[in-house]
Amino acid sequence: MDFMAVQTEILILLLLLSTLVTDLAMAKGASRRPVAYLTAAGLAAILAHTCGLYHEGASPVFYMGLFLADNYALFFKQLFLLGMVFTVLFSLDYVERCLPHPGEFYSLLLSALLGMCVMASANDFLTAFTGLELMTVSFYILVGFRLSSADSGEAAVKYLIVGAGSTAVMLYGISLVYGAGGSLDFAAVSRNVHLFTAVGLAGVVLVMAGFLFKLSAIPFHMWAPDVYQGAPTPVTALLAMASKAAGIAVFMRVIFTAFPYLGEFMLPLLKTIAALSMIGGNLLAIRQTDVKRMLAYSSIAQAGYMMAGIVAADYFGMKAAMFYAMLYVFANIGAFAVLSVVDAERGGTSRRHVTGLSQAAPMLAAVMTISLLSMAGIPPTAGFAGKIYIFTATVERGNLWLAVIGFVMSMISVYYYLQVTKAMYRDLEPGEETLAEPLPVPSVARAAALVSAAATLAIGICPESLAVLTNFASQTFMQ
Amino acid sequence: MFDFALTHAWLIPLLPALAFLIIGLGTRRDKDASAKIAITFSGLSFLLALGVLGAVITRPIVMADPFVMKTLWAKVGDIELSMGVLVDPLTAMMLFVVTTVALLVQIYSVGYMAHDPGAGRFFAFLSLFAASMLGLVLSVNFMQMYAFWELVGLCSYLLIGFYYYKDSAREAAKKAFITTRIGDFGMLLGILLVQLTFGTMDFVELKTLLPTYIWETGGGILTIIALLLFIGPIGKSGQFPLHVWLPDAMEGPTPVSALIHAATMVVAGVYLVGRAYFLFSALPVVLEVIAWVGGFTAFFAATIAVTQRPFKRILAYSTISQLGYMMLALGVGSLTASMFHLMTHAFFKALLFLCAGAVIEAMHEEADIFKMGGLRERMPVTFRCMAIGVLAIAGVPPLAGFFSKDAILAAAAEVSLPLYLLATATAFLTAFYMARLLFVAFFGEVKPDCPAQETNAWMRWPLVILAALSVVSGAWGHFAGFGEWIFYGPVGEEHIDWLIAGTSVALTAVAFYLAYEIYVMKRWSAYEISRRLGVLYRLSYNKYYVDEFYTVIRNTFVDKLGAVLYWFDLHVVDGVVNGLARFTGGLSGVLGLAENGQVQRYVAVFYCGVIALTAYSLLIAAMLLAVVGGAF
Amino acid sequence: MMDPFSLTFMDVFRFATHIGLAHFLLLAAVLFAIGLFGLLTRRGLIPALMCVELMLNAVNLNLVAFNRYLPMPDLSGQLMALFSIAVGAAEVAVGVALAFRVYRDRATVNLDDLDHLKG
Amino acid sequence: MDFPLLSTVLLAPLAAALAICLLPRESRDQIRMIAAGTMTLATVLTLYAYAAYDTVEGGMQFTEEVPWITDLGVTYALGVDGISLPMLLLTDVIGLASVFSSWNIEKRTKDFFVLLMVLIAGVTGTFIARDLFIFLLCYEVVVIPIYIMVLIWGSTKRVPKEYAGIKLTIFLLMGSAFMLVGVVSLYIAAGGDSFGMEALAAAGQSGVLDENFQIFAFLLLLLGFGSLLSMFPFHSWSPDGYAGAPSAVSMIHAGVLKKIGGYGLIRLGLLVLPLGAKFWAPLIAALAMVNVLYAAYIAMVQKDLKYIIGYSSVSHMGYVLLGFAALNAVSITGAIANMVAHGIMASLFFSQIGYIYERTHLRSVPELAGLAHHLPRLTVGFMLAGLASVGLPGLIEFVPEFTIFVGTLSVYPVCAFLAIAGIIFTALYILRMLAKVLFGPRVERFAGVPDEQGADLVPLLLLGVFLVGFGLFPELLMGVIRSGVTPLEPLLAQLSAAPAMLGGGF
Amino acid sequence: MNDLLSLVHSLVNGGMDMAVEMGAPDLILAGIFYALAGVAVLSAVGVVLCRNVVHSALLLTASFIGTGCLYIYLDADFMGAVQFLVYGGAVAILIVMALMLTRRDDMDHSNPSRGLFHQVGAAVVAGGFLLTMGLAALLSPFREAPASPGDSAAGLADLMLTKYVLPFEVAAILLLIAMIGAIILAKGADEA
Repeated sequence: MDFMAVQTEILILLLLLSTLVTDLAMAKGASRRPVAYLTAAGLAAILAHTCGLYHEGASPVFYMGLFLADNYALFFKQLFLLGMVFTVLFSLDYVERCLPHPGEFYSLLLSALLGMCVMASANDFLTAFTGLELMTVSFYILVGFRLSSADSGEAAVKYLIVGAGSTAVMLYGISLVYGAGGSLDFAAVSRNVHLFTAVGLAGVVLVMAGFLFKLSAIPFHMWAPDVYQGAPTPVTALLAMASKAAGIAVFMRVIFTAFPYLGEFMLPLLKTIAALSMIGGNLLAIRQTDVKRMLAYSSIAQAGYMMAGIVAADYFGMKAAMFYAMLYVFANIGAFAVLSVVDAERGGTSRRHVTGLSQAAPMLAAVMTISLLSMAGIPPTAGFAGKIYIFTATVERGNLWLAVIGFVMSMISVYYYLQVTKAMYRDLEPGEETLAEPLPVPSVARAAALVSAAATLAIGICPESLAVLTNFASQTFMQ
Repeated sequence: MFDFALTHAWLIPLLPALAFLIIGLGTRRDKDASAKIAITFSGLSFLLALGVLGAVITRPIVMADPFVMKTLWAKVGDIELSMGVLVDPLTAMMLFVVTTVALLVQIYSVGYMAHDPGAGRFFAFLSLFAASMLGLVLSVNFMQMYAFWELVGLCSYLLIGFYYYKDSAREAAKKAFITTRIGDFGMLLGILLVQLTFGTMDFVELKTLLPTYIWETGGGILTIIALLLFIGPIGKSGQFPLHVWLPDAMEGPTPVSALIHAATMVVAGVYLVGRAYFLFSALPVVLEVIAWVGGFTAFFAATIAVTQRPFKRILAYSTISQLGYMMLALGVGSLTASMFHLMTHAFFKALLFLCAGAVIEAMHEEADIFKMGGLRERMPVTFRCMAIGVLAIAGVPPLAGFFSKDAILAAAAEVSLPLYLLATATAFLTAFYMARLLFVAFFGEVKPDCPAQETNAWMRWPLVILAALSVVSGAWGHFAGFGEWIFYGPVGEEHIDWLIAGTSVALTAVAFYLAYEIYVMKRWSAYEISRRLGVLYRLSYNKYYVDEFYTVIRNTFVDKLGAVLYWFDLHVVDGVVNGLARFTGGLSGVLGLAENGQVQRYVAVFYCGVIALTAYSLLIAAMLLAVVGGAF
Repeated sequence: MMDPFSLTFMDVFRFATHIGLAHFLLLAAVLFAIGLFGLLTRRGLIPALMCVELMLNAVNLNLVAFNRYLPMPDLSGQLMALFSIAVGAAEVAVGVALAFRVYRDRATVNLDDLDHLKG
Repeated sequence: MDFPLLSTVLLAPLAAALAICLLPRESRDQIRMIAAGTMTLATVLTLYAYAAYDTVEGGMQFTEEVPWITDLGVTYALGVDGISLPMLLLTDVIGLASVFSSWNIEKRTKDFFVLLMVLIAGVTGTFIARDLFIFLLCYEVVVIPIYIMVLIWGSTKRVPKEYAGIKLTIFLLMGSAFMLVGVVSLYIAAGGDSFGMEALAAAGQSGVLDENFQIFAFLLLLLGFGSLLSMFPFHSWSPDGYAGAPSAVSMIHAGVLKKIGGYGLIRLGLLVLPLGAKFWAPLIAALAMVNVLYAAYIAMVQKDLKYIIGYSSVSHMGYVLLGFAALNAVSITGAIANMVAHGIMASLFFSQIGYIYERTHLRSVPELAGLAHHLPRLTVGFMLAGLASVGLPGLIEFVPEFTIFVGTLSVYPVCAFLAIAGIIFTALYILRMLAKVLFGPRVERFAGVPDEQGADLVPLLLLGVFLVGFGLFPELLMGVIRSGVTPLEPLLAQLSAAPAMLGGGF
Repeated sequence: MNDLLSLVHSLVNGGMDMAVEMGAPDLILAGIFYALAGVAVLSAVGVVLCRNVVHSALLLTASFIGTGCLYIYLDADFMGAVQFLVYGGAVAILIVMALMLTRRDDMDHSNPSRGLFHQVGAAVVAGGFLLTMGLAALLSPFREAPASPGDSAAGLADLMLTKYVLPFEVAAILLLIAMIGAIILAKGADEA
């Protein structure tokens, strides 16, 4: 057993335990900021540490090839860490004001992170499943964490019910794949010809359904809007970026290592689902007035874009999907950092609440706009480069229609993103003057938002910086 | 001296242009300085034109061998658009006429505009017009001609609308521009086709290319080209049916009417046909069309002029009528007669208009001739000049009109009897309405409240000079051999057909007599006559309802159609756009209904997806099984 | 592959009396479907959780049966089932806690009353 | 490497935007000065480039090249040739004019100039990019600032400004979506290793892209560039958009942004997909003809000044399209020249309308009258723009229009004939408008309206100089364009034999 | 507890051994299977149909026990034990307690169902799932080759501490987190 392969997870676990202990050691009623700083510092340190783990050649393996610490996993872990660090930072104020048990909040964040990291590295169904469940259960709790809000509880219940249904399906699928493949190891399963039986194929699609639930791809998306809307804003952010990315990470690994020979079978399905997600997500978002809910639908569409990258089913497609997942993190950090501040200050996230933001906090309005434009894929934000990567890969594989849908829908998406921009920038009507009064913005949140916007622009203008990393990571499957 | 003038002929239009710039950018607020600048530059231009005339007379520059200078203006693809000067006797004559009239009118305007605060602007526009007109005259190719053609149109527009605060002037200017624009459209098409057919628009080159072309391919397309080209002159020279703008153009200041709408710009159409006569004369069909359009216009306008009351309007219809004459002359193949008439007409019509200006100014803007009367005594100089003008246009020998009109009648008679008869009838009518004008305005009793006084010196002297020119130019031209100088084809022999001349003189005399009896002696009541003529009178008085016809056309085919298309744009083109947007929004709403907040619905949908996926996988599995059989 | 139209009574009888993998798979499917039906129809949160447990239980049966009837090298199927039990328990725990939480907010734990978030 | 002139021109507005961001809201004067100074610098540099451009040599000059995104084959490649140089000049001149047109904006001045600078930088980038990726990037950059500017500083007339803004934005973006698909498939089909325009053009002309593909890809591009160029029936965003936008935006939009459509059609459509261009040309010609007449007719019944000019610009773009569709050196020269001409003219119009609106809050023709009495300078501006629009010689529009007509009449006789008839209708609506707004009896209501002076006069002077200068000396413009079009002649000659839809002409 | 387990084991396995000896193993095995399956399925049906939620909970336990017996039938003794303990015991108790805490009134109608329309829809969905899964099971040609896996507890322990030690740890954390979370959520409810 090579414990070096799990060093990231061990570090996270240690951090998790230290937050628990710190929280317990602190006086009741005392500010939990130290825990937050500890978490942020620890995560930043781990993030820095992981940077040194990229490697050439063979990747460290935990035991019998079951847990891979390859560049691919590393990339996603960094993505999760990044999302988590920023979320902790921009939500400092929000957590303190709106959540009753901030100490445990950070512990739960870390456990979710741990689950994601396990998922990214998992090379067998059992590990992947436990990682997934660790993340999911943590999120059930996190979603319901805002005890002062009934919506939060409702969202958690819905997430739990649908999530449990999805867990059941995924387990069913795993069981069938286990039966057909004769093993739980991805590598072993891939070699078993029985995968081509009815049970095997049914198992494969059920497993897929389980992961697609995490991606909130249509038709497995129904939970997303309600949960996103009801969850505490930082949690929504994580659901959108990290949870989804974790789903993508394990999904791609499953597809490319466990079912590498099922391409002909799965691609039509995935293409259809990608197309449905792009169309449905964007269409449904049009009518939304709550920004978080709108972002939920938009995240469905984003999942569609990423899947469009995946269905290219080659090096370029993977690279594109990973690239997109990463830039989506930055876009989400920006958007949700702003929403967190707005939510904390104005007590809501509907369009009404962001009205006049361009005067109350011009910087936030600008960051929000940039982030939304990145999601829409408008240059010079990162989203544009991401879409070019994705749809270049898609077209290269002959799926022009998917690219048409993708581009057209992303332009439709501009409509609803701009509705938010409009609310922020429009002239205030009589009676709304108070909305123009300067909004106190916590400096850390401001910094986080600025950094994310800067990163979005930087990646947009110079995508190479990120592309190098994704190239490196996606070579994993080419070896 | 003459050489200098010839090689610097390009300065002739540029000098007034310079004046325009100086006035426009600098002195437009200073009336006197503007006038001085304008007149100075016009004068220089006039001197140069005289020099060119001298050069043409003294040097062997004839119609067949013009002096050409040109420079590249723009090059597009392999097409070179050039600007330059082409000097031949025709040009020289036109230069002389234009610069003379322009100079005189500018001098006259000093007096006329003495009390107008916009005089600076007026002189600027006049200078611009002179520049454009001279540029047009000097054109080396169709493109240049078209360019300056448009520019004179612009100046006409600006000057008709000079009193921009008057609604009528504003409308008249607009009408003038748009009506001539219709002609320009045809002409532009013609020019483009010339370029496409011959690969050049240069007059000299075309002249050499044309015979070969006709020899090789016949005249079919050329006829179309020529007819299209002729649409331009129809608009610009006020030929039927695009003549409607010219009477309205009298809304402009009277010097403008004299210069632009009588002497120079309106003859640009005639000049164009003359310039491109090598083309038109080669196409008999086209010539016939030109002749008939000209002849009809001449007669048609004359019948209208008979019943009009405003001073300048009568002159305007008279101008149309005379332009018809010129066209007629071209149509019957006599470039010489046409150009001769063009020259004499320029002088006597400018004279008439300037007189009209003097009278109207003296009458404090009263234009109706029936409100005048007895001006003979109040304004003796003006009366004498006016009388010379009337006699000249009526063709009373030995004034200018007699010679040029006789030449046209003779040419028409050679070609076609109906045209000759039409022209003769026109001559009679012309004499009648001009006599009517003269008698009504200047004879009879002075009206009690008549404010008229003799005009000032600035206005008087140009009248005198023009009157002199009106007297001598015909005879001078006739005896100095105009026909040997400006001609196309074989040189026409200079003679006077005494039968034709006699007839027309006799008719003129009759017309004068009738007018005298009716309007001076009041032997017959004009009112009674008009009542007797009934429909005919009303038709004539209302200008045959051509304007009304156009109004209907415009309302129906422009404004109504525009409104219909706008409706189409808003409700169909934009409707589709908005409809798509609404449809998308609606779809969003409908799809959103699925999200009803019921978590069990969510689970159900999830499982529906699962079932669909599974069913698909079963299908594939069954197919695989069918293929592979029990190989597992 | 069985051809459903050429099945004789004996075939059916033989299938019914020789318990094998297929029986367990079918049983699991039935249990799962019952659980699913319950999940979709029970109004209460707690009964719905119970139904989820039924479904997970059905899956475990699958895993164990595969492990038993097919030549698996080790007991990973059972282990998977074990983990699934653990996960199921955790989910139930959280679900029950959520039930308290929701009951406090809304004074009901009926799923169909939880429709404040929608659209 | 020499002084990076084009980079400076491109980045100066961005730098200005950043600098303005850092200034406090209240220092309006500094903000304006920075914007004006930057644009003056850019204009001077561009004028220098224009003067220094070697028309004999031709081709891309002032080139800069830095590898950018290696795995997509994107290079930061800038350069100008005879086609893009006039466009660049147009951009900077109009940009400078628009800064002065916006001189009196007091509401959220800082935001306005930041967005304006970004907008100008974006447009500049599209014209000097030699890499398709950069072209697309810059093109889409401009849409969003426009939206925000319409939203904040726009005006609600027939339609709410919010509607106008979103319609414009979504319309253009939908067009660009198809364009993006086209570009991506083009990139893949050409080998998928370079976005360089020269490389793509080489692929397109050497037969790497087969005919069917070219036809398909061109259609996609046409949808994008056609909407941008307001080709019928994709034009309806344009009048509403201009009507809703503040005058600086209208100026830049009508003056330059629209031209990206025409420029793109030539640069991408023709050079990269010659067979596709040839195939669709008859359709374009027919639509162009509809554009000219249809929009002119509609302009005739408009009441709002901005709508008149909006439809007028739709109409004029018809000529550009027609020139493109004829696919010969003369007509394409005309199309390019016409874009420049219309740009100058339309932006002059919009700046003058903006001034009227700013001072009187009126834009409706029936409400305005007799402005010539009180506002002689404005009258001059209006007259210049109007007369140029009518195509008078001596003003900028004459030679380009004439050139287009020469180039197209033999190729599409019917379309060209009808389009030429458009000059009558143009005269009709322009003169009606001028007559009503400027002339007529004195109206005391406007007696207190001050005439243009100081900064307000700058757009008139600046644009007027080009309007008359290029009009009197067209070779200044045509010479440069010719150097850009001449290299196309062999390609165009080859194309004359290529198949087109509907047999090629009508 | 161990006694109970061994009792059940001896009962079931003893019956099987007896059946094998009687020469009709398949038939008897089938009988046992059907009996256990019947318990599991009928209890499950009861769970979803009972109007009283306490009955539902009890039937759920019955169903779990039936399944647990089937595990033992499948030679998965340890699994059976866990099933009894975790499901039959802990989960059921947890659920019943929850029921008691959240619903203190009349128990007779404590487990309402959705309307008929919903039921039909749910039946269609569930039936569809059953159909597809059933077909999948029937359409798959498995070559059954029961290998005797040996002592299930030892085998599982071996796997859990070697190959799957990582998921084991993760599952531990999962339970820890679930506990913390449940406490917070419930405590939060109490504090309010």
